[in-house]
Amino acid sequence: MNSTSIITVVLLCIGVLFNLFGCIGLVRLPDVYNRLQSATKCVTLGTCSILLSLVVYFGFNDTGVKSLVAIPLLFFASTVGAHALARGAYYFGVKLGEGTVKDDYKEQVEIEEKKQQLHEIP
Amino acid sequence: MTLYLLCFLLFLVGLYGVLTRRNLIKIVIGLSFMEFSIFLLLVLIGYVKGGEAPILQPGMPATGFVDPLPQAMVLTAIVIGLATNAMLLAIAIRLYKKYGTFDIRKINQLKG
Amino acid sequence: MQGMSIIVKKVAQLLSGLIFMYGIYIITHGHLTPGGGFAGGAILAGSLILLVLAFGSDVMRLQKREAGSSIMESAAILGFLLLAVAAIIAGAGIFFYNYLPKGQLFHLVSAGVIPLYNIMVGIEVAAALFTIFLALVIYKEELKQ
Amino acid sequence: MESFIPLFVILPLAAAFLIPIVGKFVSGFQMTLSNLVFLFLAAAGVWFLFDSNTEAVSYTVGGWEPVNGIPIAIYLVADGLSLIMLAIINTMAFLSGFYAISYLKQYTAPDNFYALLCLMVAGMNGVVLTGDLFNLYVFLEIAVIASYALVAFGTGKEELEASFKYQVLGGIASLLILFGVAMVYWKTRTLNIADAATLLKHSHDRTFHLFVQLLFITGFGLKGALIPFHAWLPDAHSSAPSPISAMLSGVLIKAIGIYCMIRIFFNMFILTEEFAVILTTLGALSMVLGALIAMVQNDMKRMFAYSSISQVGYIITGIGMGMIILARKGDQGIAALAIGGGLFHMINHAVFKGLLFLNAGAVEYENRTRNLDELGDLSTVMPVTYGTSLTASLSVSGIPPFNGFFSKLIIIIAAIQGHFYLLAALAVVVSIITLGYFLKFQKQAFFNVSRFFNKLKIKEVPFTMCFSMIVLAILCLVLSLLVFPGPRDLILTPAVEAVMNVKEYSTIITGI
Amino acid sequence: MEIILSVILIFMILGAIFALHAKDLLSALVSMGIVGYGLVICFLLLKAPDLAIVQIVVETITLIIMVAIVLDSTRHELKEKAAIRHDGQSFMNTRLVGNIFIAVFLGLVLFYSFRLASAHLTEFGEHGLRMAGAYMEGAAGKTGSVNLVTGVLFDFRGYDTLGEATILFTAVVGVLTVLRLKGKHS
Amino acid sequence: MRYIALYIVLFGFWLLLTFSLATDNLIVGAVAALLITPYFGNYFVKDVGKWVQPHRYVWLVIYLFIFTWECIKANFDVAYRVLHPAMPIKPGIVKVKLNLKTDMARVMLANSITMTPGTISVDIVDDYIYIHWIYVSSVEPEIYSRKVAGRFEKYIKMIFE
Amino acid sequence: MTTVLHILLYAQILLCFFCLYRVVMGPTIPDRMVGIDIFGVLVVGICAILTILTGRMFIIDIGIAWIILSFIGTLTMAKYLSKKKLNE
Amino acid sequence: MTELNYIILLPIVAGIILFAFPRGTRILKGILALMTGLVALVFAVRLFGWENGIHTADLVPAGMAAGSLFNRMMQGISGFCTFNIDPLSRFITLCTTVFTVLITVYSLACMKGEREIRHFYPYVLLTLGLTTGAVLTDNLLFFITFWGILGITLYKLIPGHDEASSAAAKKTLIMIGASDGIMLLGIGIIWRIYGTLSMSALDIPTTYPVLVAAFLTLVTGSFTKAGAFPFHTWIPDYTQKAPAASSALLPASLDKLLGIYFLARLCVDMFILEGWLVFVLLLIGVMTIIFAVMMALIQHEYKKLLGYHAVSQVGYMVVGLALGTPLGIAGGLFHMINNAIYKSGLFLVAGNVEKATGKNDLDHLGGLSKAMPITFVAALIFALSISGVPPLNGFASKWLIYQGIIDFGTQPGAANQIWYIWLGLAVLGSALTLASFIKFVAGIFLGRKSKALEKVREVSPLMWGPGILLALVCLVFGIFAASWVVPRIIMPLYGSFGYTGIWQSTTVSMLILASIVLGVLIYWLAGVRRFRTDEIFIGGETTRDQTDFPVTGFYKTIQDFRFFSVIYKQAEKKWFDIYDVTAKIVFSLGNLLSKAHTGVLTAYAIWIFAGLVLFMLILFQFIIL
Ligand code: NA
Ligand code: NA
Repeated sequence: MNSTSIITVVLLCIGVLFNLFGCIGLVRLPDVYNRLQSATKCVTLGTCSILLSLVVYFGFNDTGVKSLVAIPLLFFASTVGAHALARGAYYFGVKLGEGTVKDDYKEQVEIEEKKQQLHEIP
Repeated sequence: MTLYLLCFLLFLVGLYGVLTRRNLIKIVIGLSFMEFSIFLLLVLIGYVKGGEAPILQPGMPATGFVDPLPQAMVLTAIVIGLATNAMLLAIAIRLYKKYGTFDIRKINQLKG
Repeated sequence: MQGMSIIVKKVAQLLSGLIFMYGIYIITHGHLTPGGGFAGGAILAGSLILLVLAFGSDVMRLQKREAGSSIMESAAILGFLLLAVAAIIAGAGIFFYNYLPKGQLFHLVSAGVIPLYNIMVGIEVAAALFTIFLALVIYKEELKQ
Repeated sequence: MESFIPLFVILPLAAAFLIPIVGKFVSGFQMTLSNLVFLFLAAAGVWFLFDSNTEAVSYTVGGWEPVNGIPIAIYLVADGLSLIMLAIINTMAFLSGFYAISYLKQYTAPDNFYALLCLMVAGMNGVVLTGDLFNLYVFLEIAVIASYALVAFGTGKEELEASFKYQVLGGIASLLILFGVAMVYWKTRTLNIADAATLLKHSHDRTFHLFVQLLFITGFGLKGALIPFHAWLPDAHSSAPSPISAMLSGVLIKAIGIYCMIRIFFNMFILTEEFAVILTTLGALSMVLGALIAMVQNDMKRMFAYSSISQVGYIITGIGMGMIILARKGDQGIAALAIGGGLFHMINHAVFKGLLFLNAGAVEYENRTRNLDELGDLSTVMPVTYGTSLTASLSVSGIPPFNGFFSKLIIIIAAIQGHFYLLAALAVVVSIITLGYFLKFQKQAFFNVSRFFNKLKIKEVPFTMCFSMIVLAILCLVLSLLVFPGPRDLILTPAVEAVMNVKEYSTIITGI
Repeated sequence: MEIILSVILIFMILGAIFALHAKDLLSALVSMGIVGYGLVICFLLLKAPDLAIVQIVVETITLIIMVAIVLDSTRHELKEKAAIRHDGQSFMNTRLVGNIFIAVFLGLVLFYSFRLASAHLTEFGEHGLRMAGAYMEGAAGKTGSVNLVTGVLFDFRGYDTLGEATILFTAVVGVLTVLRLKGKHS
Repeated sequence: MRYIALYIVLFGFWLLLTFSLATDNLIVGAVAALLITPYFGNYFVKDVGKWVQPHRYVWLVIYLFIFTWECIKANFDVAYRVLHPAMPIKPGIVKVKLNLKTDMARVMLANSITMTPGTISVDIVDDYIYIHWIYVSSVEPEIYSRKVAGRFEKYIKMIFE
Repeated sequence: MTTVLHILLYAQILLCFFCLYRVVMGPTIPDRMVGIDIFGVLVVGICAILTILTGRMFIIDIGIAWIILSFIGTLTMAKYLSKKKLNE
Repeated sequence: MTELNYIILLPIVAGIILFAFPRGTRILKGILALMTGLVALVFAVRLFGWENGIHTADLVPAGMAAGSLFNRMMQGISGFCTFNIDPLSRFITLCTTVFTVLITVYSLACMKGEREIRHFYPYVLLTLGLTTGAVLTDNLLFFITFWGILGITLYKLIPGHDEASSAAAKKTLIMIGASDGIMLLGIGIIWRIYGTLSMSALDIPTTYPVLVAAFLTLVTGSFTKAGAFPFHTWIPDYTQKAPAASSALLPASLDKLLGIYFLARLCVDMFILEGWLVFVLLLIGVMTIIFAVMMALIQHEYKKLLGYHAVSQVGYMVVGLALGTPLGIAGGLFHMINNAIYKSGLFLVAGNVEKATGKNDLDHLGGLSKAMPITFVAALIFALSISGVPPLNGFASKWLIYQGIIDFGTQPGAANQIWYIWLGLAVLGSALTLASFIKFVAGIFLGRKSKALEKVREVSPLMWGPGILLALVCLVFGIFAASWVVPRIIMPLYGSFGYTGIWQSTTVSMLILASIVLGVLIYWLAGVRRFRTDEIFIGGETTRDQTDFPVTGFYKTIQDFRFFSVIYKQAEKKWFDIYDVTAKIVFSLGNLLSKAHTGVLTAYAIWIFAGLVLFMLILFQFIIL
């Protein structure tokens, strides 16, 4: 066990742990938006951590670089995915869960849908 | 043996879907599961304990791989499955447009 | 088909080219790493599909594109067949004979005809999947009219 | 000959790939190219069939020689059986393709039609040529996927419904076949049919054999529409455009159903009696039930489709009887007679059922209906269609001097010789029922006074359609000659030998 | 190895059962995606990276197409259903009980037969190479391809691959054929 | 201009992926990038002129550190909420006015927000960004605007505008 | 080290069951989509761990492919979710 | 071999060539056909000079390269190409050609105005060639081939332009084709057991079930062709709808000749019948006689009536041949030729009447004797002949048969012991025949003439010529039966027999007389009641005009007899028609199966796996249990 291995394992453990948190959130939280909150953040970060461990483990060779490349890709993919899902869910009609304190988006969506209906008539 | 049996169980689940579901799309899904199980069966057959993925790497001994032939077969079969699915779905969507439903009990003009 | 939100559009702008490049990487390295024509081709199609999803069908003037991609597909698979037939004509007189020099292992240009096959298959798969996707989209747009 | 074999696949494939490219710019390209290709291949197929110097040959794709006596390449094998299939497939393809030149005027997108037809032919040629299990599966899929699309070519409600059912049931069949291939690979670790045969010979794993054989029989039985695996066929074959129905009923179910069964059960597995009995039972069941259901049909193409089930039953019965006799180590001569009868009927069925579907297409082309109750009195206005359809009807019903009579005769005689009296009686009974419904068809379509249509507008169909029908009608007569020793020895006997002589098949491939 | 594979297989089977019983199609599709991805993990663990990558792309593309079709087609129905909180009360429709019974019976027999048939075949992980042995023996030298699967796919069995590509081509022509708005001139 | 930028990006990406300077590899990469540049150039980001200004990269590095820190915080935040038996959440969607002008910057901000504690950007409409917040600590727009978006806005402005 | 990696790998695989749970239990369709999206990301992690475990570098390629396709898949699902009408 | 070529091949080849002639050359085709027929006739006469024996045709053309495909094929065919020239085949061949020529002549005139049967002459020629081929060949396979093709010509000789006639055509070909198929079974069995298909070489005992089965299948073919119970039902339909020329050519003459020829071959040459088989055959024979004539009694349409008689008469032949004694065989064969003569004559007469009046229902006819005297005379002769009135030929042959039955009764055996039943029924049949022919003649030629028939004139000589010729033959054969016809023509067929003693017997004379008296009595008894009710439905005709005439009430009276009424009602429902019964069964089975195809995909998928699992259960049974 040299230091590289140790760092690798630590990063891996952190990654898996975050993933675990994310997954618990996925299961426990009450509505889709909250689940997105937990899942996107934790799992993305956990996976980034795992990928980082690869960089550490392999060093600056093709695998390491590829892992490095994968991190921003994953970042964009999951954030945009989360955004699109949240927006889609809202338009799909999933209401915010119980205990919601504020919903500014509602009026905007209503405007949007009215526009659609107007568009539809001609 | 357990693995093979589980794999076959997946086949049976797909079969169950094909035999009991009445929705076109679900039938397609059931067929896909049957496909999956056969792919998996082939790969299981070709697996060698302790074998490496059949890709050489510089400095690695060129032996001790798992069987590449089932993998080639499954690869082909996956693409075939994709093609079949695409056809099925194209027909399904047209059927939906014509009949307004995915229910196979309502799509039975042809009988007798 | 309409496009998606600005966030998706911008990220698609950034990523689609890279994804396409990744597809090419998978295709051309088919004989060195996993993947090859089929996987790579599907990724190519994925990058195109991403564009269509993000920007909507109007952007790409789909009717024409669809025809173009299907021609592309035919040409690619014809190329594949010709590569195989070329073995009869140019090579040892045997269908599917690997008649080009094998080159050095682990090098990008090696394995004789295999990379060429991979490229042809890659183009074919990309065009095929994209065509199937577009066909469904266009079909619905035509229906709407 | 040897170097010619791959062309049977290459040419139609190339045509299929070219059509979407060039067809967009050159009108009429699709018909010209594909028909030329079919004509060339048909001529080649028939030439090889008649060339008495031809021996069974194999072609090694990729040129990979066996390693330690294990064949590793994909082999293309052209023995007597394959050659017969090639001749039928390509001849029917040409005639259907030529017929379609006029017929397709009612449809849009002829490019797609011909491309798919070429693909289907390429697939079938591939299936009958290959000596490799997995390759067989692949080419089989080409053929069936093309046929799925062609069934739906009209894109009407019924076409789509039929195509969907066809696809799902066909998909099940493909899966079962793939499953079977996987099992064989599991056991033998090879995909080469000949190689697998030598390995399976030494295995006494009875349950394995039964299971795999059942998988194959269900899979190929589905493709070949044996009862109870038949339900897709009436829908699919009646909904397809008529030239395609002719291809499906005439060729496809044989190339990917019966041919594959023969190839696999005779040349790969050890024949067991119990299994042969099951196959024969299936054949007899199809024969009887198919005919009974055909009797009550009012849609003529549906009637023909059920009739196909029944006729396939004949073929399978003949072959199954041969199998039983071989498995019992009975008289080789009788087995040869039974198998020969089955194969002969297979050839004949391609011709007359193809012709019947083309007739139905001609009738539908002019009358816009397939319902027998709405048709009538066409014998005077459509003489060519009438004459050819009568020929085909009589032929399928086993009336001399047409070819169907002789093949049924051989099957019946073989059944009696092999002490299968019940089968012989069933064959006769079904033949009578067949006559019944085909004469019903004749009566309803060509004689009854039609109350629905003004027959002044109805005229004979265009030349290309007539041409194909006439050629097939002539073939109905000419193929009777196959019953006589000269032509029989040249064409049928090599096929029967190819089926029965298991060792020779592996010799062709492994060279041992 | 066996254990974790079994676990994934159970995962897949559960997903599959749910996919078949899901109330709405989209859920069924998503579950199908889950099962497909489970298959990818199996491929990865079984040392079949080529398959893994192809399965990912194919699964995703299939999912995309299916979602495009299903959501577009059944959107109205979906929206109504989304409002009702479905708690899986009775996916056993009484009409289906007969079919289900038959299916289960058939399944049992098939399962038993498969067990019997595979009883004397090689166990998981054992392998007697025959055809593949020849492929692997100095295969890289023979084909020049480091990836043996690609070597098999494009060289030893290039003919298969031609067929495979042709099938995709056929499917495309088929889809374009089927999706013509007008099949017949009026 | 953007074509060249795209070409460079693609080629760089290729080199990263293959991580080899062999001649054949370079040639293939160059050719591949050349082939796809014309096609994807249409869809590539527009104002690539900014890419050559080095100060942006400095800000980028700084931003990255801050961002990473926020990310980690976000994770612990989520972990806390998830693991807490009572699940202390108070979700809602808030509307925040954007000070950023270019689309690219707005998108980057949105993405950053998504990855930071307790927030997901749901949509950008006109000059407003809608954010789902797992714990709406305040209903005052001023406060939550700062809380949610303010952390990154200036860095992103420096980098992308 | 190998043992740890194996444990982590198995742990990561077991995490997939959470996603399965979400996919099965729903209750809404977007919930299920979230489940599969997260599942995709988890598998990238699996790929990465396997890369280390087996020392076969190409497995990370699969991971990248997965990121890309999971992204496209999620976008598709989301897009069709948010559409108002049949043929927009 | 020239004769054989000319008799068999020439008509076939000429027929095929005539197919190519364009429309509108009907007369030309007719003349060519007639010439061909005449040539064949000449050669048929020449064939008489041949010696008995098996002739093998060598089809391999001279100068053909050995080993070529065609050569090998021809050699193969030659192996089957054997011809059995014996008195019977020579005689039948001659009769065939004669009838064909006569009917060709007739049709030249008759077919003119009718809606033409396309390719009538080509089919007539084909029929000729094929019939002679079937008669002359010794090989069962060749025989069955010719026999089968004849079904097609039969089918094509009905116009089929309306529902009923196309239905009749269909029924005909189905029944003929069915019999053809059934015969294949017998041929197969013979081949399996004896290894030969040469009819002359066979001498098969009917002791084993398989052999009996072979016999029964072959006899089925013969019965169907000739029209014996229960396979006769196509004949009335056919004769009702076909033109008179077609009816006269096929069901009346050529098919009878061929069918009975084959029956003779079967019963006499190929098989040795067991006692019980004889019994069965006799039973079938008398049933045919009685059933058919009973049906004939109630017919309106004279062509259909003739059709039933054509069936009824077959019963006598079957009885004769079943007896198996030389006397019986001779009687049967003699009756065969006589029947062909008068029955085709009757159809020609019917054709004349139809041609002249355009009507085919007895109810609409009457009183034509003045207008069509020649036809009337011919009809009278034929009618008397068929009813067995001396001194006509029908009498002569029936007499022989009665003699045969009595003779048969002298031998031991179950069937023999009840000879009087056979005899009685045969006589009763004869009486009923007479009764119905009184109706026929009276209905057409006697009685009051309706106004619609005022303009009816005698038909052209070409049309009545053949009839008169046949009538003359009837007379000649009747008058010179004992002195010339039987010894010179019939006896050579199957050897001479001693009928002296019995021949002169008063018993037979009394029986003949009794049958005549009985017949007149039946007619009178039924006729005087002049019973009329509203219309009945037979054969699709529902309209009748209101002429009041004894004939019209006649069958109604019969029908109303309590016992008969039940049977007739069932007959109207076609319960005795094997064709309809079978069709009903087949259709109900088919409908049942068809309903199972519900169009639901799931069901289909379940079938597949149910099939698979069923086979698994069957195959794995030993392991599971
Ligand atoms: Na040959
Ligand atoms: Na004899």
